[in-house]
Amino acid sequence: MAHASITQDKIDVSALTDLVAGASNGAVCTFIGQVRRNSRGREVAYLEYQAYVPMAQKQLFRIAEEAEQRWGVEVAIQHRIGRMELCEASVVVVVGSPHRAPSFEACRYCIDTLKERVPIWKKEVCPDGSFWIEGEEAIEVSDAPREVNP
Amino acid sequence: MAHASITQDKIDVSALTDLVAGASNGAVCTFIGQVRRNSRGREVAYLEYQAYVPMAQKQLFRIAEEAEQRWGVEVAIQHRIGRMELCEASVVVVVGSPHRAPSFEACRYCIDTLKERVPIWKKEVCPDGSFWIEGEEAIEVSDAPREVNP
Amino acid sequence: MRVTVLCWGHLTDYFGSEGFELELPEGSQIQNVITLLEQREPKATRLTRSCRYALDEEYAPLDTPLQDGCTVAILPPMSGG
Amino acid sequence: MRVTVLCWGHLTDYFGSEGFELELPEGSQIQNVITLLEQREPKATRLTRSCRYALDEEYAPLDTPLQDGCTVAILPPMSGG
Repeated sequence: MAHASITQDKIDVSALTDLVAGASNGAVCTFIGQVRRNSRGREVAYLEYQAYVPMAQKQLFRIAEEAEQRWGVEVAIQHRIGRMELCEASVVVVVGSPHRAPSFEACRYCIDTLKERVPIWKKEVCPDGSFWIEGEEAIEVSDAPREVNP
Repeated sequence: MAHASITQDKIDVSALTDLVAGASNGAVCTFIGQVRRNSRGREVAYLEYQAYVPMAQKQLFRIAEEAEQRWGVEVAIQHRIGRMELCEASVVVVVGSPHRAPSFEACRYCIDTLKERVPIWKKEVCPDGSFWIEGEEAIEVSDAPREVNP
Repeated sequence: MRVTVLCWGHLTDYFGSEGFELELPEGSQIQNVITLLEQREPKATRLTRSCRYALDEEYAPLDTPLQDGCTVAILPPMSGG
Repeated sequence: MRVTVLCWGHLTDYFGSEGFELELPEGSQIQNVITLLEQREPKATRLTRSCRYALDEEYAPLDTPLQDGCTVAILPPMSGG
């Protein structure tokens, strides 16, 4: 049974690992995505992640289940939203399996697919402005007043 | 500067991660090899790892450095020796890099190469006997008296 | 019928991040929501160029028919991970 | 010359795990150590079939010449990880 969740809190890598690192598994592959100081040539102060939470939960869980079935592994994924400082983890994928090759492949599949398919967006807050990151594009956050009800 | 060591103690994954997860890296890929309950159809009680320690240290360090240079990543590897119980980690490889693809590739390289080239051996202690694991072979440990000085 | 519209990323600069309701004629599709939003905010040019859409939390194409009370989500290119 | 010999894995069942010293004629190579061990313990048939060798902590082929005081390590197929 796959584990997948969206959280506001710091991700506890060790607790996530415990979910998939039982004695039937000899291999555990973990991917941590964390806040990097530099992005597209700019210095980053911090990040803010937002999500379409209920849909993101569903999509994360499906990705974890697909990986479990395709590779016969155990998967736990957690994605954090809200504000994150440098070096804090935004996402952690942990895959346990009897042998090592499937743990690497399934872990890579989960993070690659998550980026394509899970409705989560990040805003990079930099000293000289803030930017929505949308795929390959960075769109400067508008200072114009927002119409909440157009 | 790569980090690589042989230890008798429990491996602290979090401490090892801190060595390579600075704010210049957005991706951290970790591989944990841990003691599995089943091996070659047998139940395992515990494992004992032995190493040619000084040579193993050198080889581990070279592998970590090779990976750092080839992929432009930061690598920390620790291999434990002595007796290990089920679910305890025998080896941990952690790779930090700006982007995710090199972290996966370098991590996989390190664990694959370690298995080929680092002089470490494991003995599987099972309820019905003990076995030296040598590559693909398992050789039952002899009960014959040993001649220490042949 | 009434439809709830949600959006994220740079679209919240135009349409807010709280979501809002639209009144639409029976038989409307996701495409009609997009057309309406483009009329209200002509600068929101990426709505059809680069977004995907969801109906009630599942991906759906532009010609998906809508029901009263449903939720349409407009999803810019994602950047999770 | 005197040479220290170390071995691991199933070889310790034959030769112990402590290491030991051998007296060899000048000009000996790693191969001469192996031949000597095979004579002393004919059951140790994997010595040349599947082992690798190290001289002073570096991999070395069978025809590597030895020096007085060096250490020869006989390395069965490894199983780290």
